[in-house]
Amino acid sequence: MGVRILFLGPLSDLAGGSEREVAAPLDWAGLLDHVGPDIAEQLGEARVNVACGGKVLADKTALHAQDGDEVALLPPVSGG
Amino acid sequence: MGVRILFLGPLSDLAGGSEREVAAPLDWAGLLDHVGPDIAEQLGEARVNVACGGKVLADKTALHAQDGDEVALLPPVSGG
Amino acid sequence: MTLSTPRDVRLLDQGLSVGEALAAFNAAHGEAGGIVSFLGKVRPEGDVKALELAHYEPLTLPGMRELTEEAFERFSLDGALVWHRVGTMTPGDTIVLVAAAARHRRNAFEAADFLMDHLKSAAWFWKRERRSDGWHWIEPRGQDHADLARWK
Amino acid sequence: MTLSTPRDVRLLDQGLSVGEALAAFNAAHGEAGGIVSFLGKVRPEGDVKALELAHYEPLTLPGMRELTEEAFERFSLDGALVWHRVGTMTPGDTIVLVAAAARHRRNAFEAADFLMDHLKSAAWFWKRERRSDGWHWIEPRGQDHADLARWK
Repeated sequence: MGVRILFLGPLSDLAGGSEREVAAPLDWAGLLDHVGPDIAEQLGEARVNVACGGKVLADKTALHAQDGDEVALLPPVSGG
Repeated sequence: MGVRILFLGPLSDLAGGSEREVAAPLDWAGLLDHVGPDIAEQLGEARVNVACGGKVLADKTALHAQDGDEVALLPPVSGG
Repeated sequence: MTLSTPRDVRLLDQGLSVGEALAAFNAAHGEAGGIVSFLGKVRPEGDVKALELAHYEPLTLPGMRELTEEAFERFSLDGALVWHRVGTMTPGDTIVLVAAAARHRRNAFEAADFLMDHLKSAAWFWKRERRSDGWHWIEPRGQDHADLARWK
Repeated sequence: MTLSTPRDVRLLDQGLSVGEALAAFNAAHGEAGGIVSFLGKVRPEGDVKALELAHYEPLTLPGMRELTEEAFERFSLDGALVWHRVGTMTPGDTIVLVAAAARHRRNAFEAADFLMDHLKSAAWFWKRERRSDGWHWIEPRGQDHADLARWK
């Protein structure tokens, strides 16, 4: 199954798609590596959040996604 | 026709009715005289207004109602 | 239901259909970004059996129209609905329905709030309640005047 | 229309009947003294042809529920309705409908205002607009964050 990475909002344009499947496990370094430099730069910003298994991570650099997990990359929200 | 005096809100209880017809013309002294001491005391309060001909008087003591005029005695409003 | 646009100000001597009124207001102001409404009802409180609102025709409605005009200019409204009941009501009945349509939501919120504060404390209404021991006139509330002072 | 009471929180992927929803909310909260509603619509602005709201299922709806819960406690609400559209909308379509029922009108006003400020700047939605030259993601607005700071 691996780990599914979801690119929300404008990140999907940068990623060229709204999701991608990668091998488990996935940590912060692995994530930055997989998404490429443009998105990695975005992920470095404090206002970009990461959720794993439906929970926003308090410390995204502590990411540790297991087989079957969904990792969502959450840029700043732009309002309802 | 004379002058019609209207007693609004709680003043109608004090007056024992919601309106009364008096002879024209009617000035402030005449009004106080007609309504009796209880209502005259109320009228002395700044927060009790008087309208004549559908307009609230800026200075109620300048009342000068003519034949056919309606004089409304307006206690403090109690909210919609 | 047909509304007068952009301002619809009414004194009503019987109940009103809130859903219909707001649907009509919404339809009449399709281009407004935000619409805020306030609906006030008679609260079932203590042993209050009925509430009566007295008004003075030559002042009450013109006063509501002036107030609506003031809200219109102050908050750059696209539309306003200001409806107030008079006569006798029982708990659960609608007393007042106000709606404000504006380009920006803050203006719509403030306009509805402004209209309500003024209707509650500066409009020509006198209220009495029927309790088990008879009718009682309601005194003006200090809170109402504090509410009004917010807009000075 | 049947509402869940006292809280009804929904993500909707198609249009909604505002009049019906507010009539049902009003009927469900017959004992509340005041009900404030906010209706937000897509504004016909510039050459915006369509607006799309993306969300993230596992976060967006739970976030709206938590927000509603917070408003409930903070403003002593009797009832709340928090409905938000997702997907593609065109000018004039409803984006959001919020209603708050409370004993006192100030609480109902503040709760609706609070809910809207948070939905606009702290809920998990991403917005883009289609203009004549294609789709454009909307950046967060500074004003939204200022609005949010009012409640800290």
